Amino acid sequence: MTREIGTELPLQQQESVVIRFAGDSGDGMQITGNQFTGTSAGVGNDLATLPDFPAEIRAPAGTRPGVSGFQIHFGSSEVHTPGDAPDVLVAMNPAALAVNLSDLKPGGIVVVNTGNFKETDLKKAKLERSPLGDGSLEGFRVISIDINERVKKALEDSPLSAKDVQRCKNFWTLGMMYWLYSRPLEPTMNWLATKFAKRPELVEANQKALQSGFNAGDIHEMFQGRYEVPACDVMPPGTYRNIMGNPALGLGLMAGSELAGLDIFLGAYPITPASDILHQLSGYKHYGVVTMQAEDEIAAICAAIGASYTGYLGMTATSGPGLALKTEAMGLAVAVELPLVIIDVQRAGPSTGMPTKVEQADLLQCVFGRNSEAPMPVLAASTPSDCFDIGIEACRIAVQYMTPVVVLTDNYLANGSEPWRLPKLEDLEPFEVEFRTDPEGYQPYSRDEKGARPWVKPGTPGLEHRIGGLEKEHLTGNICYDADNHELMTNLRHNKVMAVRDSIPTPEVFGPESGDLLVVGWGSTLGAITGAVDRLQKKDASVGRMHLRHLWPLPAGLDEIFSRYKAILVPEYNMGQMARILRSEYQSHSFHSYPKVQGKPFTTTELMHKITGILES
Amino acid sequence: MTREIGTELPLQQQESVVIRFAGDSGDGMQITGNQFTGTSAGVGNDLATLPDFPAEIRAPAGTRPGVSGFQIHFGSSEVHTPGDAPDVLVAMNPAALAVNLSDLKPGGIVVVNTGNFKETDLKKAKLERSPLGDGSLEGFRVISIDINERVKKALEDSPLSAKDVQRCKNFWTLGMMYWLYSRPLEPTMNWLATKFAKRPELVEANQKALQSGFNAGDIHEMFQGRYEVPACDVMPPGTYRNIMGNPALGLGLMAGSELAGLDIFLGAYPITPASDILHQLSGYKHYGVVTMQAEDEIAAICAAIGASYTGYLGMTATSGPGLALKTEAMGLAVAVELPLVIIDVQRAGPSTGMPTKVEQADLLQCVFGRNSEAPMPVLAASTPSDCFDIGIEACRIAVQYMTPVVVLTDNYLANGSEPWRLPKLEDLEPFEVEFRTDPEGYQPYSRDEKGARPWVKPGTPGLEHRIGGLEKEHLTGNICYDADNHELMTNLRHNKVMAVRDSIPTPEVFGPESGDLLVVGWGSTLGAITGAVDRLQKKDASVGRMHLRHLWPLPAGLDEIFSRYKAILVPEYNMGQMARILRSEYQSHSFHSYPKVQGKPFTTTELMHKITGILES
Amino acid sequence: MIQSKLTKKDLKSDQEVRWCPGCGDYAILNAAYAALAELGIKKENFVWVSGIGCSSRFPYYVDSYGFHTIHGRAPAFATGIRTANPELSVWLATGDGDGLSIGGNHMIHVLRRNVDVKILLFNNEIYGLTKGQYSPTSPIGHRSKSTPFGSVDRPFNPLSVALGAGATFVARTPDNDVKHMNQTIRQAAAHKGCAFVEVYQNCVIFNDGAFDEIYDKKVRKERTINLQAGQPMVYGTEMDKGLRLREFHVERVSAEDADVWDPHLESPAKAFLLAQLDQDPDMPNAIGLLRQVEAPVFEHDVRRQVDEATEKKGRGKLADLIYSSDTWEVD
Amino acid sequence: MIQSKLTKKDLKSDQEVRWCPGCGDYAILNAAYAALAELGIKKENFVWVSGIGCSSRFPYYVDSYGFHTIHGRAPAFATGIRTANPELSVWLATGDGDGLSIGGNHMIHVLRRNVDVKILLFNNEIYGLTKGQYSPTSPIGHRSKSTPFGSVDRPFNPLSVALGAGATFVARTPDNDVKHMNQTIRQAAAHKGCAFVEVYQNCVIFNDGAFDEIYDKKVRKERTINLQAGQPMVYGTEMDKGLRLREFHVERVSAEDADVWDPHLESPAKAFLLAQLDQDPDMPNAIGLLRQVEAPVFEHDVRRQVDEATEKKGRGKLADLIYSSDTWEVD
Ligand SMILES: Cc1ncc(C[n+]2csc(CCOP(=O)(O)OP(=O)(O)O)c2C)c(N)n1
Ligand SMILES: Cc1ncc(C[n+]2csc(CCOP(=O)(O)OP(=O)(O)O)c2C)c(N)n1
Ligand code: SF4
Ligand code: SF4
Ligand SMILES: [Mg+2]
Ligand SMILES: [Mg+2]
Repeated sequence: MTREIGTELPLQQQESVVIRFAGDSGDGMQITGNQFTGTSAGVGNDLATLPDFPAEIRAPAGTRPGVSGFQIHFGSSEVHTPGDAPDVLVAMNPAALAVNLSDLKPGGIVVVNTGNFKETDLKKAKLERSPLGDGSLEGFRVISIDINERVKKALEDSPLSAKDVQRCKNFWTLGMMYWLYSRPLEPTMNWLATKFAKRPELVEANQKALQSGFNAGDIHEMFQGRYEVPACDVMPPGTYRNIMGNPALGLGLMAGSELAGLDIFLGAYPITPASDILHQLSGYKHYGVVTMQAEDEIAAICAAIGASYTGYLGMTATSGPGLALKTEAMGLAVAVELPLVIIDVQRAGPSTGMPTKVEQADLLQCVFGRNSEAPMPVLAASTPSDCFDIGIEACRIAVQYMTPVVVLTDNYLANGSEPWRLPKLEDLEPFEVEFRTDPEGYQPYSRDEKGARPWVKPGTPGLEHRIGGLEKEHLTGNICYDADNHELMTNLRHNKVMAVRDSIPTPEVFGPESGDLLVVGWGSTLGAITGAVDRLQKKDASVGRMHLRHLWPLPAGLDEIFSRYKAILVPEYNMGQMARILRSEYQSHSFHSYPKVQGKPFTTTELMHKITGILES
Repeated sequence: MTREIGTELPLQQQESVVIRFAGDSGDGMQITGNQFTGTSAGVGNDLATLPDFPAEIRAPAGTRPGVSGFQIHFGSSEVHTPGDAPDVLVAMNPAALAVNLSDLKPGGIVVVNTGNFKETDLKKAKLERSPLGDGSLEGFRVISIDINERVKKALEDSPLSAKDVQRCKNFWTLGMMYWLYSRPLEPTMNWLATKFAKRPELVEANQKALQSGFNAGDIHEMFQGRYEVPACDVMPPGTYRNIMGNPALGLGLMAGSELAGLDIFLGAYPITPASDILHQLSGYKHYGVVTMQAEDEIAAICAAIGASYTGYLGMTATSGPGLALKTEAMGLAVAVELPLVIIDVQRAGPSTGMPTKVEQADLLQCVFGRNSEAPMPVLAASTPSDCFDIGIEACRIAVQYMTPVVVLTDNYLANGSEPWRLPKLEDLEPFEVEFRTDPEGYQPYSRDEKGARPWVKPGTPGLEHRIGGLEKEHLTGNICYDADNHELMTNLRHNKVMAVRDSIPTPEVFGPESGDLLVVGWGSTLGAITGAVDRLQKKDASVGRMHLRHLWPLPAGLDEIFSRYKAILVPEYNMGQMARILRSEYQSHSFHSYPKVQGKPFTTTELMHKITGILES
Repeated sequence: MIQSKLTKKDLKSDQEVRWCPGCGDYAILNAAYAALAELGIKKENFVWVSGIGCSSRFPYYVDSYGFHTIHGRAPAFATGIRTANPELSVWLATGDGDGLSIGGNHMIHVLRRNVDVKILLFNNEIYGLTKGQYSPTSPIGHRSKSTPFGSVDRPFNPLSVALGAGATFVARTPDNDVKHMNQTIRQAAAHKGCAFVEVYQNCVIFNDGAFDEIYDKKVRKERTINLQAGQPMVYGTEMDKGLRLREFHVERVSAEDADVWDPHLESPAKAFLLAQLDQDPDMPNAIGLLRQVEAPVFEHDVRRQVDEATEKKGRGKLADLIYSSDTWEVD
Repeated sequence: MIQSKLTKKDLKSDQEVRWCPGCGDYAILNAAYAALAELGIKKENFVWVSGIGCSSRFPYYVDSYGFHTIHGRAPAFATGIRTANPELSVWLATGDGDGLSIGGNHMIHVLRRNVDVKILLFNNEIYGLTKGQYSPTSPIGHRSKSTPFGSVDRPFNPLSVALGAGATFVARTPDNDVKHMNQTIRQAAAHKGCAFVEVYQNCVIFNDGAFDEIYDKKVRKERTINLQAGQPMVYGTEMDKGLRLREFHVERVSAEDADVWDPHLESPAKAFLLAQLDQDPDMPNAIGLLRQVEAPVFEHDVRRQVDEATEKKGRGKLADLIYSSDTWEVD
C-alpha cells in the first residue's frame, strides 16, 4: 500500500529528532503522537515521549488553554528524555503556534496548517496579527500548508460529512510526517483498520488521508529533502513495548503481588495525576484485584490498611495533597507494622498548585512528614519503565519488613513513555509471604531476623490478638507506657527500616571512578542527567553520575563514593530537598543543590551548562 | 493561727528540695501539690513543678494505673526543672509507693500513710507483700504514719461523715510537710476559707486537719529536725505568679492579638494535651474571642483560615496526630498567604502513642511535612512561662509576614509550672495590623518590604478579589501555570519566610565564648540543659549552651557561633531531628545528637554524664 | 441595607470562564448572577467559597470576594468566615464529590449547626475535574473510569443526607430551568440559616444526559413536580396530575385531589419521603422547596455569647488576665 | 458454619478493663459478650474495630481479633477488612465523637455502601477520653469544658443521620437494660448488611445522668417505647399507652389503638419520624428496631464482580498483562 516513491529526493541521516505535534484538544494530537511513536518503535528507534494536556477538561476550541501537545524524541542512539527543544513543530492552529513556538530550536522546522489562520481563529488565540506575516517565524524553516483544504480535496469522494472529513486532518498530517522521516505507513494503516473495524467508511477516509499526506510530501511540494533516523543499535535485545509510567507502575504492583503470593487491595481516591492507577487496577478483577474508590484519601488508606490486616497486599495511590491527608494513617501503619504500598505521583504545589505540572517536592513530606518518629522506606522510580521495577521493589520491602513503603513518581514519569524491554517472568525473584498459623509461642510483636513481626490473618484459630496505635510492649504487643519499652520500640521500628539497606544495592556510578564532580539524581531527572553527563563525558569532563532509587533508607556505600569526588551536584525539581537529606546524612561532602521549580523538566542544555559552570569554578 | 512552736528542733538550711506527692487519683494530690507550690512561691522560692496524671480517666481506686503524682522542686537559688529524683516521696497508698519508689534519691525521705496498707490495699496495688516489711525501703529514711487514723482523731468532733473526714487526709499531710519545710499555713488556710466559703464545715475540717498535721511534726513525733529553704535571692524583682505552659500560651496569644489590634478566632478539636488551650480561650468571650470546637482537626484549621480571611487572627491548637490532619490546609494557608497561628503541643508517638508522655518528635513534620514547597516559620517555647512570649512572637510573625506560623510546645511544658515574672504591659511592643482599604493600585499579590501581601477584609468596596490554592500570578493573584512565574512565586514564598530571620535575635550563648562543646537545645529541654551546663561550668568545664526558640528559619549568626566550639551537642526528645536540621544547614560543624525517647525528660545527671563523656573524649 | 440593585454585569468578574462548552455550570452561573443582583446586597459583601472540582471554579467568575479552597472543606471555611463576620453573605459552590464524598462530614456539620451559608451542590453524578470517575450520587451499575464493571455502591440521595443532618432549608433545582434556579437561589438567600440546594447539573463530557430522563424538555412536566409553599402538589404536561400523602405513602391522584405543600412542617419526615421519589420511576421527581424552617443560627448564638459576656463584664482587659490570680512580689 | 457455642468467658480477653468504675461501657461489654457467644461464630472470626475514645477501648477486652485504629476512621478500616475477607464477622465500637464528629463522613459512607459491619455507637453525649468536651449529640446549652457558656450548636440525632445516609438497619438500646442490648446486638448480627445501633451510654464522670430523664428505672416505662417488628407500639408502666401514626403525625393513643410496628417498610420516612420523638418531652423515646431492610451488600457485589470476571476470563496471568499490547523485538 505504501509506495516507495520520491526516493530521488536527498535523504539525510539524523541521529535523533524531536517532534512536537500541537493542535486543539479536538484535533487528535495525542493519537497522532502515539501513532508516530508506535511506528518509530517498530522501526527500531529508541524514543521517549511526553504529552502536554491542557489544564482544563475542555477549553473552548481554538483557544490557548485548549492546546494539546505531544512530543516525541526518537533516535538511532540511546534516547534519554522526550527532548529539550523540538526540531520540528507541527502547529494545527494559531493557538498551538503561539503557545509552542518559543520552545522550537533555532532554525527548526515549523509546519503550519494555514487553513486555520482566519481572522476568527486568530482572535480565539488572542493574536492581533497573524504570526505568519509579522516576522514571528523568522529564523525558522516554515512549511505552510492548508491542511483543511488538502484533506477536503483528498476525501472529495468520501461519504463522510464535511465536518467528519476535517476530523481526518491529523492522519493527513501524520502521513506527511511519515514521509518526511521515512517511516512506513503500515502500522497506522493496520491500526486504523482494527480501531474502526465497525465503521469501514472511517477506516477508508483516514487511510486515504494518511496516504495523501504521505504523497504530498513525496511529490516534493514542500520539502527540500527527507530524513532518516535509522534503527537504534544499542538497544539490548529483547521484546519491547512502549509504556508510560503510570501503567508500568500498575503492572509492577501486579507483578509484586504475584511474587508475594498475595492479592491486591487498592483503596484510592481520584486525583490527578494518580487516578489512572486506580482506573488500571480496577480493570484487573480477574486477577483477584479488589479496588475501592473510597470517600476520601483517608478512608482509602485506612481501608487498605484494613485489607492488609486480613492478609491482602494493601495499597493506596495519590498525589501530594492526598498524601498530606494520609499521614496520620501512615503513622498508624508504622505502629501496627503491616505491609502497605503508598504511591505518590507528585505534582507541582504548594496546595492545589499546578496539578498537571511536574515537581519532586513531596520528598521531605514522605520521609519525615508524620507526627513523632514514624520511619518508613521511600523509593522513587526514575523512568517510565523503571516504575515497573520500583513497583515490585515496594511490594518486596513491604512484605519482607512488614512496613508501609512510599513510592514516589511524578507527572512526568506518569505520562511520559519509552520503550520497555519486557522482563522474563521467570527471572523475577519471588518473595512469597508465609502467614503465621502456629499458636505455639506466638507473640504479636516478636521479630524475625529482618526485624519484621509475624503476619497473622484474622480467622486463624488460637492467634487472636489486638493491635492499635498506642505504644505496644515489645513481644506481647500489649499497651505499654513504660519509658524503656518506648525507647526500645522506637529503636526497633527505626532499625527495622534502616535494615532495608542490607537488601538493596549500592547504586552504580557511571563515568570516572573519581573526579571533580558527581551528579546525583533521583526520580525523573534521570533522563536529563544522563543526557547531559554522557555528552560531557564524551568531551572528557571529569564528571560522573549516580541515580538514587532508594531514598530512605539511602543505600550503603554512598559516603565512600561521595568521598571520591570534589563536589556533588544534586539537580531536582524542588528547592533542594534531596540535597538537604544528603547534607544531613553525609556531612563531610560538598553538595551543590540545583533546584528547578518551574513545573517542567530540566533540559540537557541547562544541566550541561550548570555542570560546566561548576567544573570551571 | 499558725503557732511557731517546736523551734527548738534543729533547723537545717537547704538550697533546694524536690518533693513528690503521690496517691490515688481520689486523694487530692494535685491540690496538695498546688498548695505547696503557692506557699513556696509566696515565701520567695524559685520553683518548678510537674504533675503526673494517670493515663486513664478514672482507674479503679488503689491500683497502680490510678496513681496520681505531683512533683515540686523549690529552692533558694535558681530552679530550672521540676527535679530529677525526689528528695522526699509522700506515698498515700501502696500503689503510689510501688510506682514511685524507684525514682527516689538514695537516702531520701519516704513518708508513708500506713493506714492504707491493709491486705486489700496491697492486692489492688498488685503487691504480694507489704513493702514496709520486706526490705524494699532499705536505704531510705522512712516516716510511717497512719494518716487515716490521725485525721480521724483530729476531726473527732467534726460533723462530717467518716468518709468525708478521710477526704481531709491530704491537708493533714500538707500540714506536716509545711512543718517539715518551715512554711506558713496562712496561704492555704485562706485558700480553704475562700474555696469552701459556702460550706463552713469543710473549711473548718480541712483547716483543722492542716493544723493538726503541722502540729504532728511540731511535737517531734517523727522527725529529727526540720528544714528551711530560704527565699531565692537571684530572682529578678517584679510581680510573679505561678503558671503552667498551656495557660501561659493562651495568655500569650491574647496578648499577641491585642498587640496586633485583632480579635482571636480559635478553631480547635480536643486532643490531649492541647485541649486546655481551647478550654481557656472559650472562657474569654468578653475579650472578643470566638472559639469553635469543630467536627475535626481539618475543619478546625479551615474555619480558622476562613476567619483570618475576614480579618480575625485565626488560630488552631492540637497535638501531633491532629497536626498530621492539618497539613493539607496548612499548605493552602501558605499559598493564600494569610496569617494563622498553629499550636502543636507535642506528645509521644508514633500514631496515638503515649498521649500523656512528653516528646519533641513533631519538629520535622512541622518544618517539612507538607506537600510540595510550603515553607512556614516554626517556633518553640522553652519553659512554661516562655509560652507567653512565644505566643506573642507567633502572632507578630503571622501578621507581619502574612504567614501561618507553628508553635511547638509539649506535654512537659503544658502541664509543668514555674514562677512567671509578669511583664509590664506597656513594655510589650505593638504590631498593629493595617487592613488595606484603598482600591487605588491594589494588587492582591503585591508585597511590602517584608514580602507580605496586603490583607483585605471581605466587605471592603472596590477590592473584590479571589484567592485559592492554585498557583497564582505574581501581583495579580490570577491563576497562572506559567513556568517562570511558578519559580518566582516559589522563591517569593521561600524568601518571605526566610526574611523572618531579619526580625529575630541571635540567641545568647551562656558560658565561655568558645571552647570544647556547645550544647544546643530547643523547647522543653532548657531546664535540664541549663542545670547540667551550669553545674559543669562551675567546675570550669569548657562548655557553653544556647537555646533555640526560632526553629525555622533558624536565627542568623549560628554558623559563626558554632565555629567557636570543637563540637556541638544536641539533646532532644526524639531521634535527632534538630540535629538533622542543623547538619543540613551548617555542614561544617560536628554535631552530636543526644536522643531520648522515653516519654520523660532528661535528668540533669544524665546530661552532665553525657557532656562529660564528650569533653573527655 | 438595601441599596440600588446590581446588574448581572456588575457581578461578572474579568476571568475567562473555563468550563467545557455546553456544561450545565454556565446556566447555573447565569442564574446566580441574576438572582444575586436582585438581592440588594452590595457586591463587596458577597463571599463565594468553594472546594475543588469543576463546580468549585465558580468563585472566580463572580466579581466579589471569593475563596477557592481545598477539596471538600469549603463548609468549614465558610463556617469560619461567616462566624467571624456575619455581615457577609456567604455562598458555597460544591460538587457531588466535593460536597458528599470527601466533604460529607463538613457538609452534615454545617447543616447541623445551621450556619447561615447558602450551599449550591452541583450534582452531576460524576467527578468532572478528575475526568470521569463515579461519585457517591452515581446510580448503582454506573460504568466509569474507576468502575469499568459498573459501580456497586448505593448512592446517596443528597436531600436525604441533608435532612438527616437536620437541614433547615432544602431545595432542588434543575440546571436547564433558569427561572426555577433563579427562584430557588433567591429563596435560599432569604432563608435565615443554612440553605442546601441540590442542582441537577449536566456534565456534557463525562456524564451527558444523566438527568434527561427526568428533565429533558420532552418529559420534564411528567417527571418532575415543583414543590412550592402553599401550592397544591400538581404536575404533568397539563398540570392535571397531583400527589397526595396518605399513611406515609405518596399517591398519584388528579390535580384536584392533590395535597397542598407545606415546607414549614416541624418534622422533616414528609420532606424526607418526597426527596426520595426519585427512586420510583412511576413518580415525578421533587424539585423546588422541600423544607424551610426556623432554627437557631450558629453564628448568631456564638456572637450573642460574646456580646452578652462583654455586656455583663465589660470588654476584658489584658491586664486583668495576666495579673489575675495569686501573684507575689519579689524586690 | 454453626459450631458449639462459646461461653462469655471464652470471649473475655486477658486485658484489665480500664473504664471508670460505674461507666456504662461495662454493661455494654457484658451484653456483647453474652450476645456474641450465642451467635455460633468461632471466636477467631470476630474482628472488633474501633477508633479512639473510651468506647474505642472495647476491642482490647474481647478475646478475638481486634484493631484499635485512629480517631474517627474505624468504618473505613472495617470496610477494608470486611471487603477483603467477607468470612469475618466485623464489629465496630465507636463513640458520639469518634463516630459522628471526626468520623461522620466514614460513618455515612459505610452506611450508604451497606458494608456488612455491625456498628455500636456508644452515645454518652460527651467526649469521655479527652475529659469532658461537648459532642455533636450534646443538647443545646450544654456546659462543658469547651462550652463554659453552654453549647450553641444543634445536636445530631444519630438515627436520623443514619437513615439519611441510607442505613438498612437502625436500632437504639439503653446501657441499663442488658436484655434489650443483648437482643439488639443479636438482631444486628442477624442482619445482612450494615447495622447501626445507637447505645444510650452513661458517662458517670463527665455527663452523669444524661439519659436519666428517659431511662432511669423510675421513668423508663413512660419515657421509652420499645419498637419490635410485628408488635403493637405500646408503652407505659402498665403497657396501656400506644402510638399511632396519622398523616405524618405521631399520636398518643391507648394501647388497643396502637399501630403495629413494621421496621421493614421500603421508605425510611416512618422510622425517621419515630427516631425524632426524643425532641418531644411528651413522647416516649423510641428504642428497639427502627429499620431493617434488605439491600445490596457492598462487599458481596465487589466480590461478585471479581468472581464473575474470573469465571469469564479465567484467573488472569501476569504474562498476559505484560506481554499484552503492541510489542516488538530487538535482536
Ligand atoms: C485532597 C484532594 N483529593 C483529590 C483531589 C482531586 N479532585 C479534584 S476535584 C475532585 C472531584 C470532583 O468531583 P465533583 O466534586 O463532583 O465536582 P465536579 O468536577 O463534578 O463539578 C477530585 C477527586 C484534590 N484536588 N484534592
Ligand atoms: C486525630 C485525633 N484527634 C483527636 C484525638 C483526641 N480524642 C481522642 S478520643 C476523642 C473523643 C472521644 O469522644 P467519643 O468518641 O464520644 O468517645 P468516648 O470517650 O465518649 O467514649 C478525642 C477528641 C485523637 N486521639 N486523635
Ligand atoms: S467536565 Fe463536565 S462538569 Fe466539568 S466543566 Fe466539563 S462538562 Fe462541566
Ligand atoms: S470518662 Fe466516662 S465514658 Fe469514659 S470510661 Fe469514664 S465514665 Fe466511661
Ligand atoms: Mg460532580
Ligand atoms: Mg462520647
